[in-house]
Amino acid sequence: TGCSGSSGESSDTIKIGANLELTGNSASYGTSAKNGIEMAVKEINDAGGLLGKKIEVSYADNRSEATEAANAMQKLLDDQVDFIVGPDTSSGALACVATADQEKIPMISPFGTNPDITVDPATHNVRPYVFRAAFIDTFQGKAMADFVADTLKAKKVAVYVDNSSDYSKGLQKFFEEEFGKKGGSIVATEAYLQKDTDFKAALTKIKAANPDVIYVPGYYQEVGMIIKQAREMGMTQPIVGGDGWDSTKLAEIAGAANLVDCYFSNHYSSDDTSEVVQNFVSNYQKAYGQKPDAPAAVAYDSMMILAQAIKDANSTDKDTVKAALEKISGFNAVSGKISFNEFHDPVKSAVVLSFKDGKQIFVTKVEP
Amino acid sequence: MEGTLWLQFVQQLINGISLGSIYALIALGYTMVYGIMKLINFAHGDIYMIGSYVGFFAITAMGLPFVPAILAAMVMTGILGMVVERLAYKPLRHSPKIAILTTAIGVSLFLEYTTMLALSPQPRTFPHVLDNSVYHIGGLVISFQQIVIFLISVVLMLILTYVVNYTKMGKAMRAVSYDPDAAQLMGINVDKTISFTFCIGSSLAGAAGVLVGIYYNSIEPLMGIMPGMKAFVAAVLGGIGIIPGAMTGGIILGVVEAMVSGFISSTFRDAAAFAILIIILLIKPTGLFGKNEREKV
Amino acid sequence: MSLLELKDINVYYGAIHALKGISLNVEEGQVVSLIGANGAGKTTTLRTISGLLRSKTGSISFMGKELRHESAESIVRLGISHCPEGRRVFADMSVKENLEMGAFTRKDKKEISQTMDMIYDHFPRLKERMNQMAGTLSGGEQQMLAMGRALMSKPKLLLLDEPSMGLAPILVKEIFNMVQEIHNMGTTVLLVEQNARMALAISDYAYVLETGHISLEGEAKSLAESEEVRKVYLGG
Amino acid sequence: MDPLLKTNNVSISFGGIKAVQDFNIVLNRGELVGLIGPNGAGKTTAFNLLTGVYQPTTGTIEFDGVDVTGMKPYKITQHGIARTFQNIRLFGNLTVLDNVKIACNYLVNYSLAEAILRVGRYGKEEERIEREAIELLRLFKLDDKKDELASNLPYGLQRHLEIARALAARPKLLLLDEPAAGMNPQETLDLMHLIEEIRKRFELTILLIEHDMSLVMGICERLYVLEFGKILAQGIPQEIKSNADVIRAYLGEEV
Amino acid sequence: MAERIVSSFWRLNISLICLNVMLASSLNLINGVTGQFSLGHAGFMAVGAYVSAVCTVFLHLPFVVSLIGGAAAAGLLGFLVGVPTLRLQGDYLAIATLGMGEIIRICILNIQQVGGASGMSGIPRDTTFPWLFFCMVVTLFVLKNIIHSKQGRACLAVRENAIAAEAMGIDTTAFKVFAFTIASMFAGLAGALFSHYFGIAHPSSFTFMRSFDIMTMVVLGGLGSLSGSVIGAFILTLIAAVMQSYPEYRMIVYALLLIILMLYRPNGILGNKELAELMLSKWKKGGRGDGPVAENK
Ligand SMILES: Nc1ncnc2c1ncn2[C@@H]1O[C@H](COP(=O)(O)OP(=O)(O)OP(=O)(O)O)[C@@H](O)[C@H]1O
Ligand SMILES: Nc1ncnc2c1ncn2[C@@H]1O[C@H](COP(=O)(O)OP(=O)(O)OP(=O)(O)O)[C@@H](O)[C@H]1O
Ligand SMILES: [Mg+2]
Ligand SMILES: [Mg+2]
Repeated sequence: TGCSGSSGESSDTIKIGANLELTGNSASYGTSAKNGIEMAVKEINDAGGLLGKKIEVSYADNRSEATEAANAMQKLLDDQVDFIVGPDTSSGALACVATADQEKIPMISPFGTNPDITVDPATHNVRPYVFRAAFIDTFQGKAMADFVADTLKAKKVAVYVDNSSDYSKGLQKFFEEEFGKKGGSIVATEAYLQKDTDFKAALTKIKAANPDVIYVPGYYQEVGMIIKQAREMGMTQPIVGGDGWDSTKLAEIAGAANLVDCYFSNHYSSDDTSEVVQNFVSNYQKAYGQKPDAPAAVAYDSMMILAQAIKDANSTDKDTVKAALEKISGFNAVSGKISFNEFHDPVKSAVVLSFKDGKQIFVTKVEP
Repeated sequence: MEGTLWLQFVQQLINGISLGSIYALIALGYTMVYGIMKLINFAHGDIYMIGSYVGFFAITAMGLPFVPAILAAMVMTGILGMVVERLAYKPLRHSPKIAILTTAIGVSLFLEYTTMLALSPQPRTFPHVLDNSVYHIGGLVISFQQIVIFLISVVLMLILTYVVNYTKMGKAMRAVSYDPDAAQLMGINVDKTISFTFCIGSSLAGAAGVLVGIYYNSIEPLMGIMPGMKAFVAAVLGGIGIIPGAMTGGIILGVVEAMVSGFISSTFRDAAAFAILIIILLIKPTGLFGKNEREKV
Repeated sequence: MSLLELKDINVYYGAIHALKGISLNVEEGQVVSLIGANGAGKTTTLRTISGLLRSKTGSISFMGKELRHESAESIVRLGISHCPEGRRVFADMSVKENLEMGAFTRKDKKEISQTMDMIYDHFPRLKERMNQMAGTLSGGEQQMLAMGRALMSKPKLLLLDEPSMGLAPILVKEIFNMVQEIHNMGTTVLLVEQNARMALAISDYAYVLETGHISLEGEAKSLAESEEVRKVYLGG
Repeated sequence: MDPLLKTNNVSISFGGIKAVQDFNIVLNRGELVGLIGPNGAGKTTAFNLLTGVYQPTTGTIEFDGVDVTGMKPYKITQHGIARTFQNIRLFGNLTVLDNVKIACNYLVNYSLAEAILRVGRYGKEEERIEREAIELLRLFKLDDKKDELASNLPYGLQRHLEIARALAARPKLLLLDEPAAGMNPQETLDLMHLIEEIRKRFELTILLIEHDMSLVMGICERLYVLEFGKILAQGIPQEIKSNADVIRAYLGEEV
Repeated sequence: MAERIVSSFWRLNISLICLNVMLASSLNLINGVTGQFSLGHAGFMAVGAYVSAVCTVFLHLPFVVSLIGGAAAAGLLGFLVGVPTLRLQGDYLAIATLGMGEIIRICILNIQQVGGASGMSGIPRDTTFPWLFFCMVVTLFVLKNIIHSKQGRACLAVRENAIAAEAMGIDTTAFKVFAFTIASMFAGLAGALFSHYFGIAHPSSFTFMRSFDIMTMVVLGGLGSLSGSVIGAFILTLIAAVMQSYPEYRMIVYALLLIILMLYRPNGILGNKELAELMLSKWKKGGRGDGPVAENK
């Protein structure tokens, strides 16, 4: 439709569409994200809303699948939402980006890490209406490679990657690149799939390769079992990973004792003393009875960034808000101080965390 | 180098057998229901999931130890199996098989998403209820739980084989599977027999759910899909409906997966598992233990 | 009181009205034949008695007990055994197992094996093929097995649906001899047959079924002589 | 003498059971021959060997000058042998008409492209086989039931339809496996006339398995008697009737 | 313009209906008409989706050529897969085809050139509604004409009784492969349209769950009924769309509806009849056209 005039202008609510993985394989991330968004919205509305208007969220389920994500996107457009948050998975986000640009509706993918989400690979043009809140794989992979090479002083690394997740494969790629540059070598590359439960075979192979460190850029559910099984098999090397590890479940699944010498890169540390983080963690725990995980945090941030942009724009006009989003800089989010670069990707610091008695402890901070 | 390769091979064999006995554990119930009903009960994997949740709550909320928890799970899933059969499959007994299969898919989705709605999609972790010591023997690693699971699946296989082949109920089950009408004329209560079959098959799945839940220490509402599928593959591999076949199929599948992961590439693990299945079926179209029966003309 | 008494039985297959108000009696100790053309409803009658089909109306009483709402399986326990049309042996069970299935409702192992020996005496072929899968038996062999299996429950009333179908002449004679022998042992028999001549020869009483109702009945001998029956069912 | 079918020492065994041994028969063009024998003698198995359902362990089958041993069933049918089945095997959920049409499938001449685009020979050929199928059905008095599902036909008519379907394949040799099973004497008599008629009209050679002696003795010109997979006797019906071996093994004493 | 009348959401869902109609009706040729039980349709769809995407993205071929390329590749693969596997029967065939579909997907997952796990993005969005509609009509037209030809009758004969079909001069193997190839081709065409509609091709779109979905549409509509497949695709796509607003209950309601519909119409909505036949018989008899009688063993 040619008329991009905002329907929200006249109404007394701002409608946000959340396109999330509420069912299907990635449902646990989608529901965390939903919690994060709900919490952000509640905070905003309790504080009087935005521009004097309340925020209202329509949720749409994309069954963790690309087609359905496109379908959910259309559903939200049909509901006349003003802005889109989601989808979480890269594949879901990729299925929506063209529509966002076409309909000129700003969209923030909280957790989509694939570079193509914000930059059209065919034309190398930035997609004008698409943003993301998570770091892209480059930064995190690089940060961890540096940590492994410099702090852990490792020369030989085995990579155990989630073959069904482009997030994991993205981290793997950039980790390997950077680690190679640092003069390290990758002695084994193994892969698993989401929902796998038995990792012993690949671990046996990794064990035989005798690496100094094992890099497992996956999600906590599988990673927990991987760490547990690796330790049971007598593998004592440090095991490191990315923000997908961030959940209290990790310690439960892996067992606190097994988490010795495990490190991961993250957006924030839940024992970061900053007020934003502390408030977020305690409020989240109050509301949902569990500690927030990474998808919850970045979804919360996405909503907050969007709110900030609306505030900055002092309007709900889509183009104005989009322009305001581009100017976001130094925004104090749970997942760090966020600025958008020219590719609509957030520039923020990363932290490296470790565990003590199953609790995350802060190790170091990596600036971009 | 020779030595370590050999060691690796044996370790992978152990890994494979341990993984395979889990497939076998689920496949036993699968094959049993199939053997009698000729129905691929796609909800079987989800009953396994429910079993692990029942076990989880029995242990965490009610504080039951391992054995009572597993029994509780078996009872509950046994009942669930019978209820599902009664409500969703029985009315379709005289319909085309593929109709029941479709309903089974519906039941499967229903169980998955009701659980997800009720208990959230987040994974849960089992408390420590079963000894999880690990033995390191000359470079090989094996855990107590692996041994338990293997032994339980072997014992269950033996019991089931005996029940189906030598007890009156077992014979009734077989008769019903060939010709329900004729079975009725023998004085067999077809409804009861089928209910019983579902009860046994489902409670096996329930037991497997608890064991596997404890072993991997993580359960979630969609955990039944892949093992269900693999167990189904295992059952077919061995000759669907044949109890020792399910066991063998499970072990073969597990070992193939371990060997492919260990010596080829873990990326092609599942593809290799399916490829083995297809190759075996092409050589023996009714599975390893399946009788190559031809319809008499 | 008759052993079996059917009153006003109406059976439908969906829209098809297969039995239209049938009433018949089987006296204890008799052999009663049911003859009629293809599709007349003979099989349907037997299936209704044994509980595989339900009548919409009327009553079926066996030894004074109403069967119309009993399940097929409990009817077997009451002493009615049905040897179905088309053999219906359990294809993937051995001959022996099939016979054992026939005795499903019986407990006494010794008696069961006696009955089995009796059946093996009559059908030595079955004894020979004791361990062969029933599905691979020839048509005739399967028919013997089905009969044998029905007898394994030691029924008071045996329902036989075309037991001679597909059998060699020598076996047809054997089957009819056997029916008579069963009868002599005190079992009442309700026999459905295309081979009306032989059926009538061994029966006490007979009913002729025509498209869902009984068109004729009477003493078997007198029916065999009746002009109508001769023409249509005995081949002139 | 012009033999249409000739078998040389055909044998097959299943596991330990020698179902058919050294089966040697000769059928001359236009003959109507019966194949009888006790249950389990191997008659149906012999049919299965002739039609390629089973491959003989040894021996050869020569049909119409061609060695058809080891051919797939559909090839053999296309060479001119059609059959009926002891256990009726109709296409139950298809109409009576379609059952017959399917049998002449290989005689229909149009390509897939013509069928998809509905051009060329498609219309003409469809019309032709429809006409021919209905003609056949008329012969069997089934033309008024042509749109009914085959499985809804009464048993007797199903047997007729099987024969009609076999004829639609335009065979030179027709194999009938117990066509009169389950029929009463009157129906058997009618069937006898029908067989005579189709034999004349289609210039068929017929080999027929049957346990109903009124039919066998009534229309067969020659008989083969099988016992334990071997040919026990052969000859004209009169000879067979009084053959002591056949009486012992098959017919039994006259009551 | 259509865009004014129909909202974009419904436009998308109408497009999805077209795609699903193509998928369901082609699968019906295998499962319904030929009576072979295939569960690998998603795999062939994936082949079409990826091959066509490679054609447009890497080879810069025109859209039409890519469509044909995708369909042809899927058809060819269907042929190659069909020749060995179609010797299998019933559930064995089902699991083998399911395995085939998964192997295809895992292979794609491991081909980095087409994006591997990230999927392939940047595919030109050339599929417009007229294209979809046109292809759907072509699919239905071709399938209908095949079914009503001697080839179609041969397939039906294979379904009804393979032994009798063989005895009637029909090369059953050839016709099974024929049906499989044609159906794979149309699945490939649907896949090609699919990837050019969404602009991406992702392995997660072609899991066995999608094969199940397609099978469900076929069964719900009525096995062997082309109009049934259309209705099945229509209804299930619609249910999914309507339930979009209730994400939590969505899958539960979908599952329940599926079960209830199957219980209510075990032979599918249209049975094995075509819509036109049913309407005609209703009009003629003035009564309801009875579904097929339940099979009486
Ligand atoms: N399952 C069924 N569905 C529909 N109609 C049926 C069914 N079974 C039988 N019928 C019909 O019911 C009527 C009676 O059939 P039944 O089988 O009782 O006849 P019958 O006397 O035993 O014949 P036959 O001598 O062929 O065995 C026939 O018209 C038949 O077509
Ligand atoms: N597929 C098979 N597997 C094992 N044994 C078989 C098979 N087919 C037939 N037989 C055996 O071969 C013998 C011949 O069977 P066949 O069916 O040819 O007999 P028949 O002469 O047609 O008998 P009937 O007159 O009873 O039909 C039988 O003993 C049968 O058990
Ligand atoms: Mg009958
Ligand atoms: Mg025979």
